Amino acid sequence: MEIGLNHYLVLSTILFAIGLVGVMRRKNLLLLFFATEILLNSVNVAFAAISHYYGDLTGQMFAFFVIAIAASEVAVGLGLLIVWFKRHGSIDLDSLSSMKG
Amino acid sequence: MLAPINISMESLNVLTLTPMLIPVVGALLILVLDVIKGGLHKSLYVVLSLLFLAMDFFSVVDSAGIFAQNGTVLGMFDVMLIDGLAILAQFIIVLASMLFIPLSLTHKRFHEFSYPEFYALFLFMISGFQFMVATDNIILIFVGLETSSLALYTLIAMHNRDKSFEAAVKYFTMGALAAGFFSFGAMVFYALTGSVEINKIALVLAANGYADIGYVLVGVAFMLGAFAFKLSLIPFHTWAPDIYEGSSASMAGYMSIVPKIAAFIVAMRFFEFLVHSGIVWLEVVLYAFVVLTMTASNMWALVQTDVKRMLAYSSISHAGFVMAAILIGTTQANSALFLYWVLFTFTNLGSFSMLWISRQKNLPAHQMSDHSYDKFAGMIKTAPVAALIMGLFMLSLAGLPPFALFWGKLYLISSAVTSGYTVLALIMALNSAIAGYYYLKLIVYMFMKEPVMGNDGHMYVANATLALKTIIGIAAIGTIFAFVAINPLLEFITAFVYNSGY
Amino acid sequence: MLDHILSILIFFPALAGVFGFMIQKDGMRAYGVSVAAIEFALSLWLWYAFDGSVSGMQFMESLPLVPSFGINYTLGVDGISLFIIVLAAFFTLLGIGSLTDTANVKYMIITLLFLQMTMVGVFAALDAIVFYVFWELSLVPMVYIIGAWGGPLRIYASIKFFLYTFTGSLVMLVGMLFMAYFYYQATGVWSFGLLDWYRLVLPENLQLWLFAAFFIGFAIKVPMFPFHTWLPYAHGQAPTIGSVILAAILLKMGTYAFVRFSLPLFPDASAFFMIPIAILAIIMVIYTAMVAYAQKDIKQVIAYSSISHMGIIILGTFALNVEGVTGSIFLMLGHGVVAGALFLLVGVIYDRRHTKMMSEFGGLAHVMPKYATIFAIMMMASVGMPLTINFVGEFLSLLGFYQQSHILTLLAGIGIIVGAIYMLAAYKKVFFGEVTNEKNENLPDVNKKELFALVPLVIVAIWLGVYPKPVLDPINNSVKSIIQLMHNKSITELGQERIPDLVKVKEIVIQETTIEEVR
Amino acid sequence: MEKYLYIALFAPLVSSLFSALFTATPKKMFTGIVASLLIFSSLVSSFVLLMYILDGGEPVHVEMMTWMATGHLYIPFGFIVDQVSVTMMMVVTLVSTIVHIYSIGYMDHDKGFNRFFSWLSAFVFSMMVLVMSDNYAGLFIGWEGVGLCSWGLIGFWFHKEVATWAANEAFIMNRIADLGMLIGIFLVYWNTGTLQYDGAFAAFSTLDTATLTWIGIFLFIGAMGKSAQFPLHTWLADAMEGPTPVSALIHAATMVTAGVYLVVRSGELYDLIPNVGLFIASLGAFVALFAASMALVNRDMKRIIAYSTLSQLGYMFAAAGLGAYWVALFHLMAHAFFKALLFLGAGNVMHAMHDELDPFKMGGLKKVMRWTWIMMTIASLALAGIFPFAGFFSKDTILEAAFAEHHFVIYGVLLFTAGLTAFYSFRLVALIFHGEERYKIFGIHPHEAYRFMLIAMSPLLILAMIAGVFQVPFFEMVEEILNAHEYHIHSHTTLLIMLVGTQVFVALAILYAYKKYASWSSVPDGTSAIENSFVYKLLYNQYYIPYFYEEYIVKSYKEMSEVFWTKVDMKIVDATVDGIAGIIYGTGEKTRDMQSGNLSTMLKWMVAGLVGLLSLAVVFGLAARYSDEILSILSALGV
Repeated sequence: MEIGLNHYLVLSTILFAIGLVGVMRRKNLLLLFFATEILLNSVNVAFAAISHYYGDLTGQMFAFFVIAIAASEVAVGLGLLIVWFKRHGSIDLDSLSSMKG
Repeated sequence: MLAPINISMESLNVLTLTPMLIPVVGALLILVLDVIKGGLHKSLYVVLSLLFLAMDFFSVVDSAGIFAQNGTVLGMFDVMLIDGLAILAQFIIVLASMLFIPLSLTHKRFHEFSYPEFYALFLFMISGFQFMVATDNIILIFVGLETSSLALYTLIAMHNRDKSFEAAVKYFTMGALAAGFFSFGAMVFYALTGSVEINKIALVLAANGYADIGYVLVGVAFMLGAFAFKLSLIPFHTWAPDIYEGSSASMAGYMSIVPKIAAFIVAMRFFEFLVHSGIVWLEVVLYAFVVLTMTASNMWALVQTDVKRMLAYSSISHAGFVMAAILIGTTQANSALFLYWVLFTFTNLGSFSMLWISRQKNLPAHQMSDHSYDKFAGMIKTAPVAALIMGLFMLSLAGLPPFALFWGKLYLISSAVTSGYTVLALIMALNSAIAGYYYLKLIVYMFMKEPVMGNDGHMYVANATLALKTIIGIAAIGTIFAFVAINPLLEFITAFVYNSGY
Repeated sequence: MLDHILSILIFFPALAGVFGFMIQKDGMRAYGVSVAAIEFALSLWLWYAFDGSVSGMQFMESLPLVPSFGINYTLGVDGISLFIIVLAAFFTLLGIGSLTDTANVKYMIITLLFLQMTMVGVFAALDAIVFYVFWELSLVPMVYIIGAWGGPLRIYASIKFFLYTFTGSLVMLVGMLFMAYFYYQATGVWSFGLLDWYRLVLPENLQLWLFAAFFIGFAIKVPMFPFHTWLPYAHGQAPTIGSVILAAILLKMGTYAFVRFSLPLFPDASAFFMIPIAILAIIMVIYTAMVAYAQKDIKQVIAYSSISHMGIIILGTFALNVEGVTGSIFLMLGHGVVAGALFLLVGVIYDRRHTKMMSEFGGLAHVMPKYATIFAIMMMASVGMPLTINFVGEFLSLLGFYQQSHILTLLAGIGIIVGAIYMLAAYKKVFFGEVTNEKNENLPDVNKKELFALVPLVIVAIWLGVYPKPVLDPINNSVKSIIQLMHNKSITELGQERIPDLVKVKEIVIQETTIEEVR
Repeated sequence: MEKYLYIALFAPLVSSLFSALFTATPKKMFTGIVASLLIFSSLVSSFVLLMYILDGGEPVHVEMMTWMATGHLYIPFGFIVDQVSVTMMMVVTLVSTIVHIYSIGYMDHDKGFNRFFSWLSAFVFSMMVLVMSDNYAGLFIGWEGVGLCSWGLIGFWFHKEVATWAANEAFIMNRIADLGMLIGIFLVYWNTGTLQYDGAFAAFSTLDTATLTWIGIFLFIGAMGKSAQFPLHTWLADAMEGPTPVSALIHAATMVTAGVYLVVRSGELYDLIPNVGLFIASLGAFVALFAASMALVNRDMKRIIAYSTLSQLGYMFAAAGLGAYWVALFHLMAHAFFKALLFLGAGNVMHAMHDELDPFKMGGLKKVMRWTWIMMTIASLALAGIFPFAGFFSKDTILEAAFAEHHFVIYGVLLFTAGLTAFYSFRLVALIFHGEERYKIFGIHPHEAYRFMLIAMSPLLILAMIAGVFQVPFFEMVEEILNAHEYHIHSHTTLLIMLVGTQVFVALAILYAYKKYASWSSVPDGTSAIENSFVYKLLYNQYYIPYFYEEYIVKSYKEMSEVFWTKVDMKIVDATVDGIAGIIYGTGEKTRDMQSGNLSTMLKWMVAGLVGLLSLAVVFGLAARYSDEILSILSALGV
């Protein structure tokens, strides 16, 4: 059968949902970051598909920017994560709850 | 085989980029300097950043002049959009940054300030904000947003205490999630309209008369989520208190002002046409956001024991207060937003700087946190001038006339009244009353309680230097004599907002 | 100089207060007294220069503040505000002069000077926002006085005082913004100028809503039942000087605002709400008088008694005729003098015994005859003995309201009975009988400093009771113009019926108050 | 003439202020003397004015200055001396002069000597204002002024609990009446537009009866308070705690008669509303009997006299109510003389008996106090209305008036009361001056009062004897303004029978009193049968009215105040306010742990928020898409 735009969109939505679930469920910082990556990439899929559907490059441009940003995010994120691990020897989310109320 | 594209330089209109580029150049220069000769004193970097920010400021003034003559200017493939909002926002951003950067000239050593990277990142962040406000292209907004945010995360982390790292991580993670929301929302609109430029999106949607409203709303929902995070609207606010507590007082103060105004501009650009296109849903949701944010955060601020955390919640509620302007969406409301934010800048700058100069390296026994209330007990006896100034800022935040923030509240509430949001106006008024309590609480501690044993009042100015005192002085004067400035300010703002069609 | 006398009256004390920071502690008292004396002299000059036969505003000043939003710094006095300003200056002088030894007296005096600025400002302002600014600002020094020099519960009391009034006045602010907006709709320009607003004739339902909005702000300040509970705490905890100023001047802001805003702006609403408000006022009069009778603390007695008297003032104000309104304004002055004096008197024994419990005293008339005499005079003034200042006010207020409702006036009149009951009972407890408590056996009688404050008050209380004319006439003229204005503005037949038409005083209606229809 | 008016009016004020200068200092004899002289000068000028008026001179009317003027209201300090007020002035100044002089002796040993004279003269001043004012407001000034002074004088010995209590009671009870008075004044103003007597009276005739009735009632309520008419009478008996001269001046001669004066003054009003007049008369008659009955058994010398005063006031009101204003006024005058005499005599006795008041503990005093005995006997005869003393002329005229007006019930009551009056008066005289010297048991050595006190009293003695001769000239004087007419019983025989009958009846009562008490030997100890009889108890406890007031009004007022304060004000009104604040704060406390500080919770909140928005969006989207269907469904449902 012919794979149309909607399939891509549905796929990206599913991916996004997965990402959301991961964000909520994950207790490990690293995996949490993966989940956020999934979020962004799900959007990328959709952008690519839509831009092909409309036949203009904007969507792909956006996708590229998203990729770049995701990369830099990872850079910053991992940096923070490492420092935290150095200081506490754990990357468990529950270890960072010194501030509340 | 693509045909060669040739673009005339004029159509590019590169000059529109100058305000954003100046800080970037400055940042690079600082980095280069450090490479050439390391270990220079922080004052050099501070002055350099000030210098570049000043240039930035003047270039904004210049573009303001251009705008005043021949209206909105487009540039760089019509990606850049220099209209009144952009200029006003840039004014606030640059001005606030200029006022905040000297706060790093503290008496005590905080080692983040000794890194040139700090200042570089600071300048990058500013350019990011400027990009954010100076375009209606979602891509560029996204890029600017992330640039600034990533820089901000790092700056927070550089404060280099456990709490600041925790804060950075929290902020970062939630920021990432928000970025996901933003991009997905953008995707939806792109799918609906095939464009990523807000005004085009508006046109297309209007053209097909919001045919598939359901999808529009989905997109709006995601966008709203992203902005709500940036503007710390409940329930997306949860990062704010922790981040404020974790980061240094100066950084916290900065965060309470600059990122939010940027986000407000984008929100204004984005929601204005939706609000005016009469989508009931959006009105309801925004109304809920405004009321919920104002009220709930006020209630939480009541029960705080740490002044900084209290101020965090208070600035959340201020954000909700100002969000009302977006909801109302008249010219008066939008002007009120800017007026409010300018005055809020001065007041909040002052109060956070006061916390900043009273920052000790290590806590005495009776004090459970950096700026717990009891730290300020009996301040009037030990450090009267400081107490008076702090009290002044508190009164201003509470909206007591004739201090700065009163006029902002006045104009904003008036705009609500003018456009028929009576109940909203009343809720806003009553919230100011609730807020009065926790601002007064600090005053009570400062003026009506006895000082703790062995408190010679030095600790209130432990961190003070001439620079900090100057900043506080400026803030105080701005707060007291605001009423002189209101009229010109109002006329200026109204003109700009009106001419850019909001 | 006379052109700007009001600005001078407002800002001279504030300026002096700022300079006060530079003065050494021991010199502060003298400084404060001299500043207050100058201020008082200026206010007397104002009175002297004031033309009592004119009903309009005098010594008007105007300065654009936020012209694009219609906010101007406009000042002016008429017969209604003039005397309260004088009274404010008078009491600040007496208060500072009779200030007993307090902890860091320097801050106290500076605070008092700032308080004076706000008080004068409120009564001189003719622009809603300027009025609001001073109105709110007056909270701050008072809160500081209560909270820093007050009794054990001082912080609770001061916070309650602040939040309560603050909340009310914010609602009032919304009302003001509405008013300005309607003016904008009607004329196309923003304005918060009171005299501009006077020209506005609002449709009835709007009047009702706006009246309610303003009412909340004013009623809490007065304070009217059931918004009165902050007052006993504030008085009970405040230091003597605080209570004196609070009772003598600050409470008058509310009643003054009723006359200045509610009546002329919303004549029909005033007529509409007359009966409900009168009932509230009667509850204030009788209920609080009974509560006062149950008090154990002499200061609380007087605190509740002020609420009771404010009830009569409200009643007179909403008589909506010349007799009543004039009477209520005069009673503002009267109650100011008398309640102020009574609080000073309580302060006298408090300084000596550091208790205000009536059970601690008894038979003081034996040991402190002078004190007992002055107290008796003031008490009799407070229960409205003829030839004392209060009687004139109460008589006129009740007389005025009698035209509107017989039975309600009869009920309100019960006030003169219950008022006598709690006052005489308290006096009996404190002054009569044998000296039971040996701590009281050799209390010193009133000293010079206290007499400095008390004797002038006694003189005023009797002088204005015997010969109120010099004060009554200017008030009367201004009130006439306000009533006429209300009558001309009223659009409902209820208003027409309840607000008398003083045709004969047409010629003194000032041109600010010419009527134009809103369309 | 005006300068006499001013002297008469202000001499007392001057004297009061003068004595007030020395209140803080120990006793100064000259304050008493100066005060007496000033009051005397006031008396002289009043006399001059009286003569002037008697010569048919025009009433003296002055307006000193404006008091209150606002709106249409105009109240001056205006004073008028006409036939009525000059009579009152004479009575007031005369009695007060005598009382002043008497007091020099009576207050001899009191450390509040100067203060006493200050208060006393202040009272005279207020009384003069009351009677001389030419408008109701001015009258009210005096009205309240005398109330104030009586407060100060009843509670003069403020170390005595009872005295201060009585003072407050008197003040408050008068306040209750004053409210009525005030309302009356308001009615007069809003209906006639003025408070001046002449203006108001002129306007009255144009008003409808209902209004006039209300005015009459409210003004009379005021009168009831001052003249201690039922049910506001209890304060008068308690007021006897004050020094005796005060009782003589205030609570016998002058202040209590202010009510009568008011009614007489407003005669033109009450002429228009005879019903109210009748009510007043009946009440007066009732009070006359009521008070007399209480006087029968009382064992407190001063209280007995007080009740007799009350009863005589009843007579006056009866007369005034029947429109016989001049009679009322005449009886007022005569009564002032002999009652003051009686009180001052009682004062002597008290001095002699070291403030013992129970006549049963006296007896046989006529040996040591001959002059006092004579004076009090004559005063009692006058009071009883025996020919040719003052009481006969005034009182019998009242009876005649009642008879002539065909109000026979009132007549009968008054007649019977006359008998009672005679009885209790002479019961007192007999117990005090005759019989065994019971006081010896208590080891008291009585002595006659100072000579000059007796001399001071002598004018009263003379007047009590001969005042009757003034009846005709007095009538001729006052008939000019009061619509006075002589009351002639048509047939001469009836009149004769009446007079003789009355005299005989009264004489019998006197004899009975003497027979019963002149030879009294023991001090009753509450055991005898009569003392335990119901009627005795009822009378002795003043019909339990004070008890009733105490139990059911004073107490309940106290309790209600307590409730209002502790329950309503604290528990309801204040608690609500604090409650609202508490709710806001509490909500903050409860919900603050939404901020758990745990990152994944925060993320969950964000997602939750998003989901919420999305679901809303879906709902709205569907609603928008299927709006037509929804509308049709709704219309089908009839919404």
